[in-house]
Amino acid sequence: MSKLTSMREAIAELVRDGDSVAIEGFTHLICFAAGHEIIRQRKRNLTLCRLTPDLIYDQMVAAGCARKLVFSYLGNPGVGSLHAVRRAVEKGIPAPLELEEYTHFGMVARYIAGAANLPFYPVRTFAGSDLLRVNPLIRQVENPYGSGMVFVVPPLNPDVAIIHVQRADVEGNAHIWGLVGVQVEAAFAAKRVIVVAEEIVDEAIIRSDPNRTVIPGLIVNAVVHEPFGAHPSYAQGYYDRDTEAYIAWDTISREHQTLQQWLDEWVYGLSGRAEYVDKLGSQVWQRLKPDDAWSGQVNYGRYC
Amino acid sequence: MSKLTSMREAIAELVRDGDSVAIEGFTHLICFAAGHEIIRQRKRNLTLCRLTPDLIYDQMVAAGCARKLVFSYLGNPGVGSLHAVRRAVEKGIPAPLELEEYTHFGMVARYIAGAANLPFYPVRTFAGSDLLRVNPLIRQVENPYGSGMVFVVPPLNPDVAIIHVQRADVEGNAHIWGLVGVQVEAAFAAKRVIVVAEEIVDEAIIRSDPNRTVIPGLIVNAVVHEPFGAHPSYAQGYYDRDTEAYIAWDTISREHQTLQQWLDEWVYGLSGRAEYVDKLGSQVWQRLKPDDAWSGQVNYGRYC
Amino acid sequence: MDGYTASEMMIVAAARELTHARMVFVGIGLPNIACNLAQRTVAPHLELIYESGVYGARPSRLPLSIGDPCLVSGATGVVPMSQLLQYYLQKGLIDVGFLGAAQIDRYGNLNTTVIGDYYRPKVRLPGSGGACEIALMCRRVFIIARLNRRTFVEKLDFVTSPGFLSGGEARDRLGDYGEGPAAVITDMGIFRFEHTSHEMFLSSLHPGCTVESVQEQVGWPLRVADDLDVTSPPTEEELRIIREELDPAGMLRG
Amino acid sequence: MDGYTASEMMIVAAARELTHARMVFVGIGLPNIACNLAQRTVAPHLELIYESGVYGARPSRLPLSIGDPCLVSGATGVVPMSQLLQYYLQKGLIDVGFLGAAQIDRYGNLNTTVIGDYYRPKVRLPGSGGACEIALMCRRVFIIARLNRRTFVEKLDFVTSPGFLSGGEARDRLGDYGEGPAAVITDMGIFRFEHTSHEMFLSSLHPGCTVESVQEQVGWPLRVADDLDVTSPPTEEELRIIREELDPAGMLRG
Repeated sequence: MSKLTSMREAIAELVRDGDSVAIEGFTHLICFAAGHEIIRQRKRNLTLCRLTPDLIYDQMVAAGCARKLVFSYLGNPGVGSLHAVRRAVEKGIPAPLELEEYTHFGMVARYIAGAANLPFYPVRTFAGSDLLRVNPLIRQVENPYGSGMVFVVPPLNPDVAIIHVQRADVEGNAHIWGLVGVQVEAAFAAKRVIVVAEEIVDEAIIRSDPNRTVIPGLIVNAVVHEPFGAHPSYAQGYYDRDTEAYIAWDTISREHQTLQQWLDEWVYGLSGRAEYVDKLGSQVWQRLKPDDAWSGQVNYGRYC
Repeated sequence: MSKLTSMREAIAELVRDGDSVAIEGFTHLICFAAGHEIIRQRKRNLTLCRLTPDLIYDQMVAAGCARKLVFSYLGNPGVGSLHAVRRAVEKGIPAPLELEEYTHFGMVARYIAGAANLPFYPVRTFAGSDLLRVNPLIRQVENPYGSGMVFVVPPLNPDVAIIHVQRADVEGNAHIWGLVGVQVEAAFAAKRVIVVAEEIVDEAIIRSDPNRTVIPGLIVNAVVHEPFGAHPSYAQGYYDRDTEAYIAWDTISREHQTLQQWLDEWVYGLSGRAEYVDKLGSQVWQRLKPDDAWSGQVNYGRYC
Repeated sequence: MDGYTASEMMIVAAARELTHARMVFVGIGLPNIACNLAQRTVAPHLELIYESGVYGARPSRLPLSIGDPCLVSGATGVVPMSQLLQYYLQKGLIDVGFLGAAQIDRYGNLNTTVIGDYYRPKVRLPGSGGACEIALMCRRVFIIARLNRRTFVEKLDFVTSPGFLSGGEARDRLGDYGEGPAAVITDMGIFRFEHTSHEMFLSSLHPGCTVESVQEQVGWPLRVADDLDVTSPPTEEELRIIREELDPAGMLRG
Repeated sequence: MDGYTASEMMIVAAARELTHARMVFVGIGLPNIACNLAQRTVAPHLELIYESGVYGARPSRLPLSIGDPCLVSGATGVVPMSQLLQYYLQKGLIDVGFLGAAQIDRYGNLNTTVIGDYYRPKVRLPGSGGACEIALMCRRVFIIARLNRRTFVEKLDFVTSPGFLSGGEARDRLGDYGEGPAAVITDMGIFRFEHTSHEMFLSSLHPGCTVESVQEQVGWPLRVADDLDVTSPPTEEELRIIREELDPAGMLRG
């Protein structure tokens, strides 16, 4: 049963004003194409969940899509601040932004609880941190096997998770390699899942290596084919992280005005990712293309 | 730093009388070679942990190695009872056997807690079951986010875990494909880890597909090269499960006497797995050999 | 065609219960064949999920255990048990589970642990395995068992897997779990559970069986539906699929 | 050879702290180079583990983030963050972690969250990321920071990552965690923590620096070791490895 659709339709149908949305991926496979489509469709009052909001949430906050962030690290990795997020938090531009803040482990634990249908998840982090003072959702339970308390976090169940993958079949069964981050937990925790793939492959490719299948089609609502959909983040084996774009963002985003101009040019002014890819130009893709490094094969055996 | 050693030395050095031992693997990759060596070295008073004790613990119980089982399913899968375990439990032959019993999920949760250094792990199973009555280690904690209690189990940290894998390098970095069961959790939960591999490969093979590495050498104490070491269990892509042996065990094990004769012939009477493989004969291995079914490759990319 | 075995009738009756089901936790043996039959008849989109960690299996032979390597090769996916039990089963993604038992009571509670006293057992049975969590967490549970008085008992020696416990709202009080047993499929008829008392009643008799012959095999005074059905016998097509496609060697339909 | 930069001195000082260390949680930048230098000098068996889920990396270029694809290709293993945080870090497998901070106090507590009031921040900083759990769960923690009064403050605006809290046994009372900060490596000297009070003291001055010049950059009356060392300057070999092998483009040693 094919779930293949366009990014425009997937976002229009599955992301609603007021939703909580998780576009996950730790450095790797961050679906900028979906974030841009959400901006284009002017979705509003979203609660954006991600360990590292990265550039994509900086852009969505600047575009006025978000009312809240649930996160653990607010930075432009390796470069510096997320200026749009800071403007919203420090100055209320373009609108105030509520923050709900954890550590990486706290966020991962929230997704695990959400994926596993547990009322809470125990972690040994947080002790001694002022996070306990500012986040009343971090609580404690008593250890029934000894003395002492254990910190717990509640489940995080986003309305929508958007998971970028290297390849998927039309039902949404997906292979990921390289960093997997919390993609699996975010997908199982979410009420609706959009899989965005660099390549749509025949199910025979998925079935040739079932241990590589990290997202099962049975939790997927829509499948979108969007090559280069993760730029300026990356897809292992397909293209490199565009460090220059991450550095350039620091300048672009320092002023609300220049940032809006960038959104006009690169988001509102384009119909979708295909135009973005064209506009970026082939020399950028040449620069980002890695050489080959093949995994080798394993033998599953045919048992008759 | 090579940790390559013989099965004899690995068991002699790392398994001690009175230890808790987990030879894990769900149907797949059960290390019979290690169990037989433990019998040969007449280890005593072991607490044997496994979801499904399978034939290997039936043999170890009959040989007098065990004082206790920690488990969730006591059967000869697809065939019937584990007669030696039943004799020990029902009649104290050759010695009484203590049982500590969970469900599959309860056991998996115990390993997770052990691997994660958590004082307990929450699960939503057990409700309404008499297991609560007979296992005082299954407890409850209050849900701090709402009403109601949640069941928890304590960590399981075996002294030794024995993990059979398809291939490993000499440091113990190991690839598994096919069913992974609780191999990863058992390994991280254990104080000492023995990796037993069908093939020892160059570390370049491991590094060619890092997402396939499920056991890291950094938790491994010894690496043993033991082809066919999982028979009559199986190794995906290498040999089939020997269903005939599982069926034959039902007859062999019905009487303590015939079982002891089998141990004399197939365990005590052999120096190790190599002799076992020879004695079984090439026609058995021909019968169990699958045809090829290759996984295909993925491209990790070389980034310069 | 009136030549069919009691096992074939059970397989067919179980398969028909799966109309429109989407995800089913499969055991080996009759449930496995029933699910495969349902895929080819009433539930073309049925996904088979195995406790061992496999989903979307395309077995090239009849699997002999839920850990059979033939389930893995060519499957859609394989996951660690920690994921399967937490993210699939406990998450509530599984519509249907199948269970068997050594003892069943009138509320669909199941014993697979012990006959006699737990600490001095007459017969030590396998224990729960995954049965307790399947009984709690699958949306609906089907119990498959051959009818006889040793199995269908007044009182269990041990509750391994909860059905409706003491009946009425007892199961609801456990918390937010699946609906519990939907039916008991036997070689003589199909049992269901009353809506409020949750007591088992005979809902449908297989052809050739009588209420009296069924009652003889049940250890409590059996309730019988006012509108007691007779199960439709297997169709030619159902039998053809079983005999030619699913169990050509006749290992399970005998 | 007396031509070396303050960054090179910091890298060399950090690397030397890793003598015999086995598993280290690596950040990007100076800690990454320090670890790579240690592998080639004082800790040949050092394993580098990245929060992103990579271990045993063999990067073909200088990684620009802990999620750089060059860390994955050719690595020993890649695992989901859930495993890395639980089975490696929380399990206690990691010997050493490196942390930086916007504010550090005399007990090695770190602030990376906010300058000013949390709810009306003057500067909103990145927050914890994995720093809080690294501070708690690595056996030992090394803090790397350039010395100045904005960073080395009397009182933090926010405790993101606990060091020794209020000193004395305050950290022990948290429970069974790592030992806490072992040293603070700066561009002017190395600080360590007293055994009982756990207050930071100046342990070693880098060549050319004075106690007075250090005190000027620290926002509290600094304790100084009775046997204050002078840090050995980088050796020719250390500088050669940094300049020729680890950072030939000079991105980090400037």
